[in-house]
Amino acid sequence: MIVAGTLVPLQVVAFALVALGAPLVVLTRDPLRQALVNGVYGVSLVLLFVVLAAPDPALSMLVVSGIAYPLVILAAVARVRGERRRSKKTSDD
Amino acid sequence: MSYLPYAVAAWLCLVGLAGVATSRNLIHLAVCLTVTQSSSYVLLLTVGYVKHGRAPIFKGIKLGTPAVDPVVQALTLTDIVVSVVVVALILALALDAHRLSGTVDPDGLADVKG
Amino acid sequence: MTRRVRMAVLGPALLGLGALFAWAIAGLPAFGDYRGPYGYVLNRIVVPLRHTTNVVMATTFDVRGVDTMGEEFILYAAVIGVTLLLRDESGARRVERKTRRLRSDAVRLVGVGMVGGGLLVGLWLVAFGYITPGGGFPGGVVLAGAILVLYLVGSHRDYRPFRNEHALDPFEGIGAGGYVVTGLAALASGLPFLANLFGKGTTGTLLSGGSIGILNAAAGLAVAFAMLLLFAEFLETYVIPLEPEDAAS
Amino acid sequence: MSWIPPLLVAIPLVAAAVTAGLDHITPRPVQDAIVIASSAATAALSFVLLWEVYSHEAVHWFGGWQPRHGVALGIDFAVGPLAAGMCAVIGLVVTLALLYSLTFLPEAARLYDALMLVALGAMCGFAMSGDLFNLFVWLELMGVAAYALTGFQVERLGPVQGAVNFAITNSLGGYLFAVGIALLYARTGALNLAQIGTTLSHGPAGGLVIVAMTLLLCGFLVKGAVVPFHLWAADAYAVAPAPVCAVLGGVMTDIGLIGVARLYWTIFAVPFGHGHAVGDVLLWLGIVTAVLAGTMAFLQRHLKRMLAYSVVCHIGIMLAGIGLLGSSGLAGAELMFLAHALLTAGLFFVGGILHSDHGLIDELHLRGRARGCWVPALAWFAGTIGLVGTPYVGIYLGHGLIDESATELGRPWVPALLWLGSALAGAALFRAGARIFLGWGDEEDELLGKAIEEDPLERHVLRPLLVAVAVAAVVLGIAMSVVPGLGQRAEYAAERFRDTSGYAARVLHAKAMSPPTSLPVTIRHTSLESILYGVSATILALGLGVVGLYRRRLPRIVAVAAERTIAPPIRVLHALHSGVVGDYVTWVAVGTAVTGGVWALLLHG
Repeated sequence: MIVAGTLVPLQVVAFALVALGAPLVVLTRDPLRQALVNGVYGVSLVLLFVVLAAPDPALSMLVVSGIAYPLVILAAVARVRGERRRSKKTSDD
Repeated sequence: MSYLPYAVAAWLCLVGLAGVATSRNLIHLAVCLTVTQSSSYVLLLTVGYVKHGRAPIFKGIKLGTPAVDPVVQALTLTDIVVSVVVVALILALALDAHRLSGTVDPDGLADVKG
Repeated sequence: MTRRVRMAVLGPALLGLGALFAWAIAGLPAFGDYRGPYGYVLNRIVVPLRHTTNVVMATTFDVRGVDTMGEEFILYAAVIGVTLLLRDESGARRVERKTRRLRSDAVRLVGVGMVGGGLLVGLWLVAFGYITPGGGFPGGVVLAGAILVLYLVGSHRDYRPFRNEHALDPFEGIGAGGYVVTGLAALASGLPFLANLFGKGTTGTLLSGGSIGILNAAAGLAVAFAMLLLFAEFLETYVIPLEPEDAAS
Repeated sequence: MSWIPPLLVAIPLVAAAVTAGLDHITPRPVQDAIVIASSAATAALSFVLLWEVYSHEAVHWFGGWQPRHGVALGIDFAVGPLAAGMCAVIGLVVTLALLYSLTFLPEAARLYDALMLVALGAMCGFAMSGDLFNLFVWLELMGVAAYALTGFQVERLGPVQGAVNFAITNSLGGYLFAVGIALLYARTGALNLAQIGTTLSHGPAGGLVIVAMTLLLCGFLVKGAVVPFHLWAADAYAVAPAPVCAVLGGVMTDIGLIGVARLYWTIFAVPFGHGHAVGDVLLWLGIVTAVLAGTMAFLQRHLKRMLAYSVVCHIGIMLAGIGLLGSSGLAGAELMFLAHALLTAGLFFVGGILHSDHGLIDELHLRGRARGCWVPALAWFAGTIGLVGTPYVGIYLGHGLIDESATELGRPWVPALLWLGSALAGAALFRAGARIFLGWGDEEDELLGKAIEEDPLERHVLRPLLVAVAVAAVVLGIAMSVVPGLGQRAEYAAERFRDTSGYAARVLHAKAMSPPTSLPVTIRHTSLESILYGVSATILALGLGVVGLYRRRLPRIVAVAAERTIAPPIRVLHALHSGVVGDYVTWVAVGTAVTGGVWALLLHG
């Protein structure tokens, strides 16, 4: 069940994915899209943790990037957009 | 080649820092902050890795089998919690800022200066 | 600083930092060449001493248990902080809370399935954390997520059941406080703080590890309720902007 | 084994869990009693601990994980007199702040109280911890509590901005620290400070250790608000409620410095202790901080912002004391911390009283409004004099010991610059006091910039309680220089704190300590130079204060000359403190890179 980190090529892939993912997260300036990219980045971190023989951190990272981050970020984005929309509506009236 | 994993960690730190410093949106900034922090746990897990080591969970494995360092994994767990917490707090502050000023641009927040 | 000046200052600074990192990396042992001793010693002694098979969790809850106590309180303080920050003092914004009701039964069915699955997975993660991968933190987050889905698919008009943090606070307090109290119990019996109190049990079973199980459960409880409060706090801010006419349409 | 160290953390944390958990269940007075009692108990136990650790180090291994063959397995609290003294003052200041907030902050009180208690526990844990990662945990815990405490007056943008800047810069500092931990761990395979130090004593240090030191110390310097990492401090302290400011400015900023000292003398003194490179960088950072923040304090009209810069200024002096790397320098920093914490808290308390009386905290708007408030006025001026360091008042003794340390090293110019800093900050406080309580000075001064809006406090405060707490803090702070025997004991504590190998032996091998020689119970004397410096700094502070009050009545020639020479650099200073977090983050990166670069040049080879 536990993946032992013997696959060196897999590790190379995981490190490369993380290294590529980070600038993508930073350069995605739109928060909603960024939340999505960040989720993918989180998955790449999970993969990295697994190939580094760290199932416990991988599991924590998985729930964090799968549940915690998206929930709070999307809620925040929705709130900001909702307020914007409303203030636009009131200024139109 | 054997140093590239560490270079990835350093890269994450720098990329995250650049993102934080240039961000125009606090929500975006909070996520960039997690990228910076991911540098520390990637580095931790990388330095604790043992070539061909198993995970330090000895269920069905004989004691003494080569396994990676459990300490860095425990530290990483704490680190991950810290990052969630910081994101939550900064997002809460971002929402307050937006409610009060109508913007989430950190450059537009400078109410007090000097 | 204008943004252009900031970039001009930041660029060299990051280059400098990068150079420092490169210098540090040159002094690190090659990848995969961890030399110990800390981790190696723990891998050798923890299982015989504590009879838990997951050394990471034994490290988290026993050997370095104080770190985890601090971590629980980081979460606790954050929840209090977010509650304080997102509270509405003026009362002016207390628009009547109405959310769109979920009407599709199919979605509801899927949701209920997710809740059941989530609860099971969460409990399993918490319960077996110190034997196999898992533990209080991921288990707690999954539990919180599952309970949240329960809300989302249920036809709750309001958050009442758990938006009312007065009902949740005690649980979270018991979780975080329970951790410290377990530590104090050891102190009261003349042992060092957080010393492992109970028998170590049979290797690889739920009864192994002594206090680790209690601390793990306390952490699971604290995390689940902390996360639930946190999510609820953020989601409420999502619900409020829906004006009555918005919700009616 | 001493059982007190874990209690200093456990008591406040349990109380925090209980208060927030029982929110709305138990009546308010019971809650208040729990909060105050737990904080007071923590302070009292710290004093017991201080007594206990005088003759031996209190080492507590959590979970009973004693080191085996010099390899630390668990986490330890290793407490000497310096750490115990820190805890005592932290407990005292937090207790005073909680008493003060009984009527000052009635709304959201339980949650607020819980956060204050969490911060208390975290600060005590930080002061005592002997484990590198454990230090990080307490650092983050106190940070998280502090960010929320700063921003929780959610009806204005200012607090939110202050909290955002505070949270982001300090989190980044924490992450740099975490990377530093990982680097040192890779090198030594240990997290215990004593064990890391012992491991590094074998063989050359190399670039890895230099970079790790840079990241770790810069992480703490962000928390300690040292230039150029200080920019968040004024934003955060200007907007937090007065009792929160008292805790953040009085003790939590200084915590960063104890971290610097702890890491240096447990870990880096061995590989880098043969030269002065590490110390010199800290010394210069301290001097620049003291002078620059003193100047910034003089340019403020918002009292809490002024006090924030005054805090940063004194942080600089203390850092310089640590950077001299001698026992008397460290003892001076410790003594200064004791007095500075209480005096700063006292002045923030007085600021809070003004705020509740007049709904304002702006020097110019308040001009003459507090005439006849004799007790707060006396507290303010006494606190000012104590913070300047008039001979044998307040911070004087600590400052005197730092002077001695610098003179011993043949650097007589260090005291002059440091005294200039405290005179500048003192001048600002004196000017504000004279304007507010005496009605002196002009009504307008464009040098001080625009007014910052402030919400009036619409609460019925128990004013006598506020005044009593403020007076208590100031009186205790003033008296620190004349407590018989305190100076000698601080030097002894510093001597023990600096004993790297002794610390390692006591922690890792449970070695007993040779008993201390009995020390005289007299007031520690200082050098004649220090007395002269103290007197001149006081005169300078008064003089500058008066100039600040009546700037417009200066002769035209002087005014024009001043305008030409001083105004441009002041404009630059104002522009640098931009209130924009992107700039602050940039400065953190610059500061870390430059500090690391300088150390790389000085320590390599």
